[in-house]
Amino acid sequence: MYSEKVMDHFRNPRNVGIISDADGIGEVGNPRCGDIMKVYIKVKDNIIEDVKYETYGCASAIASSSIASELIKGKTLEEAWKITNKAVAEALDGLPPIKMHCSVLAEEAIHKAINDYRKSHNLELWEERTHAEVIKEHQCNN
Amino acid sequence: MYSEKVMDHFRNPRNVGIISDADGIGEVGNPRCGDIMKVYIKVKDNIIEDVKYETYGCASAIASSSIASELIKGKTLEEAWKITNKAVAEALDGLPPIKMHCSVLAEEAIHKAINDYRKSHNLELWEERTHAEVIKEHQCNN
Amino acid sequence: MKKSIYMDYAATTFVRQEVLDEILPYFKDYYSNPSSLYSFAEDSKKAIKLARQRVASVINSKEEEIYFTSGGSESDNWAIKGIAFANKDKGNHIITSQIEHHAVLNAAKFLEKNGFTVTYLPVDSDGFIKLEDLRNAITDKTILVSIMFANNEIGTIEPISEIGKLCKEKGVYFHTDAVQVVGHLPIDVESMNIDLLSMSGHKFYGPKGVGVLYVKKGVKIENLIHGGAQEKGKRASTENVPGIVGLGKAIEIAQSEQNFEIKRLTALRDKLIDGILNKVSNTKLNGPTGNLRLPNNVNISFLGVEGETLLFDLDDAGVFVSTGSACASGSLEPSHVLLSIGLSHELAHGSIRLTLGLNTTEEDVDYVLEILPKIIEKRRAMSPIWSE
Amino acid sequence: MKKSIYMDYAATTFVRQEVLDEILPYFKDYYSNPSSLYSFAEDSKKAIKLARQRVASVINSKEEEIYFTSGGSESDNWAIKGIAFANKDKGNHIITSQIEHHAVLNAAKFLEKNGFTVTYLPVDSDGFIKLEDLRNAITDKTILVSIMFANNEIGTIEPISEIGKLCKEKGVYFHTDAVQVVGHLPIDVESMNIDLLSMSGHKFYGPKGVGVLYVKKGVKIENLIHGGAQEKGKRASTENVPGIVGLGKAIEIAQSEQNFEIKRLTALRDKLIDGILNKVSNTKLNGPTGNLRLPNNVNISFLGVEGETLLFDLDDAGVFVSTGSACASGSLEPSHVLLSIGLSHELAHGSIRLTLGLNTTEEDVDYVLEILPKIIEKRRAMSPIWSE
Ligand SMILES: Cc1ncc(COP(=O)(O)O)c(C=O)c1O
Ligand SMILES: Cc1ncc(COP(=O)(O)O)c(C=O)c1O
Ligand code: FES
Ligand code: FES
Repeated sequence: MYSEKVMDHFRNPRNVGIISDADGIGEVGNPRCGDIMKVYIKVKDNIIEDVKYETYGCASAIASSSIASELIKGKTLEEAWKITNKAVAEALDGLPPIKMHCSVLAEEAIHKAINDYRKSHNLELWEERTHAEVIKEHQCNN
Repeated sequence: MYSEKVMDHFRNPRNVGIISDADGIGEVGNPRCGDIMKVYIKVKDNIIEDVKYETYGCASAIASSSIASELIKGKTLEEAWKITNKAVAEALDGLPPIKMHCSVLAEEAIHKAINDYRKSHNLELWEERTHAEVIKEHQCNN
Repeated sequence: MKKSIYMDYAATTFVRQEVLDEILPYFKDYYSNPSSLYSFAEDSKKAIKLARQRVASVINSKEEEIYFTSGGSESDNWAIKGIAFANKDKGNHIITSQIEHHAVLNAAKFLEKNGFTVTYLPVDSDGFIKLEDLRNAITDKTILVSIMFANNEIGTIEPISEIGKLCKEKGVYFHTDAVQVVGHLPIDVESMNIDLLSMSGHKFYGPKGVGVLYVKKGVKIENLIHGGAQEKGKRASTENVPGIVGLGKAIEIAQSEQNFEIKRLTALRDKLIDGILNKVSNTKLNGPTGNLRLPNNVNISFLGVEGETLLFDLDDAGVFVSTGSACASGSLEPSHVLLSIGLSHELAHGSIRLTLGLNTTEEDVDYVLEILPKIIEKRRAMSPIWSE
Repeated sequence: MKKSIYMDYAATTFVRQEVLDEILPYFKDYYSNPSSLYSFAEDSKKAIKLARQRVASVINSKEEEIYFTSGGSESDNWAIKGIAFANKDKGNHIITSQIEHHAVLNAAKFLEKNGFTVTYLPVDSDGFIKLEDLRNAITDKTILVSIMFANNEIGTIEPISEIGKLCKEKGVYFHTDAVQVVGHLPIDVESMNIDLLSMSGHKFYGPKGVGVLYVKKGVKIENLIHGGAQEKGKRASTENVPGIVGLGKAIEIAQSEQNFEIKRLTALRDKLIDGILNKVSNTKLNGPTGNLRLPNNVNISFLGVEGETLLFDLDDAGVFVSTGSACASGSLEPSHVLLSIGLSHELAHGSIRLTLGLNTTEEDVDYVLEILPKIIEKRRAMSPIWSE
């Protein structure tokens, strides 16, 4: 069901943890929905020096946060902002259609963390996308 | 589906044929319904000396006429009259429920033949039963 | 040794060895529920996907237009009731023919009891519907036309492409019961404009209890079996993995030998038909001759003899056939198909169907041609409605 | 060697060897259509009769009250829609529960779109319906009560005898989905006053794609699959002979080992439950304890961890389980069953179901008890909603 890449990042998520003196924190999701992502960034000279996260959610949510952390580490805030959920999914060699929204969570968490940083530095906030993905219902129940 | 007895009488029907100088002839059934039985009897001293028949119909119709011919041969007319479709079916070790009406045909054909004899001898006609069996519909169609 | 010649391939077929070989591991080894998420379920998931691809490629549909069911009857019921319930806001009129399989006819009758009206098109003496009749029957209330691809009793192949074209023109869904055709003749749902098509695995050397309904993308259909999310939520129930695998393998093999079998069986069929008609008097071939008849179907009526009698006499001689009239019947009503093509009740009662298949040889045909005339003679001799 | 421990017996089971042995000849040797009249069809006819007898004897019904279907979902759909359509002159109200399988729930929703009203009874925190609720819900328009025998997710065994008695008193048909129960616990349709009962072969070591609907004699029910005269005209389609044979054999064997397996599995179940609850903090057992829980069902929620995560971590460790929440789900909505027993969304998202069966050993349980706490610890450590 999942690509090898997803399973690899799920099994060994990179950059897990928290940054106690983070410059920006972004939290998205809702325990009601079974997913929460909390991203911590450390910014120096407009560059994301360090990133950590905690994720509660399904395998692809964990993999999405893991790969996203790798994608933004070392990037400028502008570069990091441009990483879309599609880029996250592609970096994972794809996600099942019903799981695309997990990658959206990652994009949103990063955006929130960056704007959190910008806010505390009195910078103008960038405009966040609204949760674009339609989450399809799917049930099985044996 | 059919008992051995049915198949035996179907394979080797006894007393098949016609009696050209029959004393009584009974014909029942309808080609529309896929069955016709024509019974010929030769009567001497109130006893059925000989019986022959022609039958068009399913295997159990043929078996019913065959066994019925054996049952009535040598019997008095009164005895022969009392042979019910049930007796015919029993003598065949049973018929499938949907095929019971074949045994009814046999009973009716005999009754008709006997009354035909009685009529031509100006004897009072005996009261025939009405076709008592309900014929169930049943289809398969592969 | 007693003969054992199966000539009832239209009723069901054996499962061929290659199919059985492919099925077997799915009972005990790859037994997982394909909806499960763990790695162990990958095998059964892939197996179903492969089967779906195989079916799609044979009828030229998309993979995701193939839905597995429990057989031809379920597929027919689903198509007819599913279209009816999902489109009742558009109209409540359905058109079918008088010679459909009972799965179609009785589904239609059920709908008649529930607010729908149904037109049953007549057929000509060879079993063909007339396009003009169909055209005239379509109203603005018509939501579905269901005409079988080929008839199971008399082998008539209906003008499917023309029907498809007409239905497309009129904007009406077209379902065809292709249970007797899949695996045996080429089908192209795309070029034939078929919206829904039923098939059944056990008619082409696959297992019993598994079938397919092809549903063209975009067609609005209600479920027949509601429940879990299997088959994209359109047909619930834990997938019958061995059955589905078997159907997929069977259709693939059938396709690969189709051209060869069409020629071989057509020759045997015509030899059997000609032989019987020549050797036995007062007979009638039911259904058309030539290319518009299923390659494996022979259906002949014999005056003065009842079909079941012939069936059992042939059985005694080691040949297994069915009656053209409704089988296992209390037999007051003969086959609706034979009556629809205008046969008298007598002739309809006196018909048998011989359907050929993979194991049928020329020797088998010769043997039937040798014994059948004797059987007819014996039974006619004792028939009150026969005199020569 | 990598472990491979199947703990998803409630999803499906393997086909046991004795069952497979009995099935095999019906694919290629005794392949006839059981409706055929010739002698060659005797074998398949008898095989079906034997299977019917076996099923009837296990649930204490009459042989002619057993109808073979394509699985649990079809049986549920048939029972619910069949009773509704056949009895709509009497009333249009149906009662079921909130924790039914989707085959029941979605069949009921279909009826709601077609003129029927449905009451979905709530359940208590262990998943039991209340008899008083049922009694109060029955009106003079009620034609059917459908309450599952035992729940597939949390193992709750409903008070079937009491429900049966109440329905009998009120003159309302009672259907029960016994898919998780047949073969595993004693059932007596007579003494329990059950009018209709669904089962599915692949839940008790029989094949997939075959099930049964028991319909008490005299119950008025419309077909779901119309067509030929199979199953006394009540369920059309060429019989799935191998499937039916397999179901019959499987139920017979299951019956013979039932008492033994109930004891064995209950002990393993309780060891697993107690072990997890003791070794892991902040957990919750879903469903009741003791005799009113299915002997093979374990369902536990873990705070701060999502179920799918656990499923895949266990998969990596060679253990196959399912999530208590809807599987393969986009997971915005967790299991309707877990929500119905009052779980918070968080807890509902964090549940897994482990179901035991024939091959489950004490070592397997020990292994799970060894690895599961580590997995939970690892995932909680990275969870933003967990802090110890
Ligand atoms: C309680 C219950 N009912 C119905 C079903 C449906 O059975 P099937 O998948 O065989 O159609 C299942 C299992 O899937 C079940 O657990
Ligand atoms: C034309 C046709 N339609 C439908 C069916 C029903 O298929 P099944 O018996 O597999 O349900 C059959 C055969 O039985 C058939 O010949
Ligand atoms: S976290 Fe919602 S499905 Fe992945
Ligand atoms: S003659 Fe009518 S069924 Fe036997």
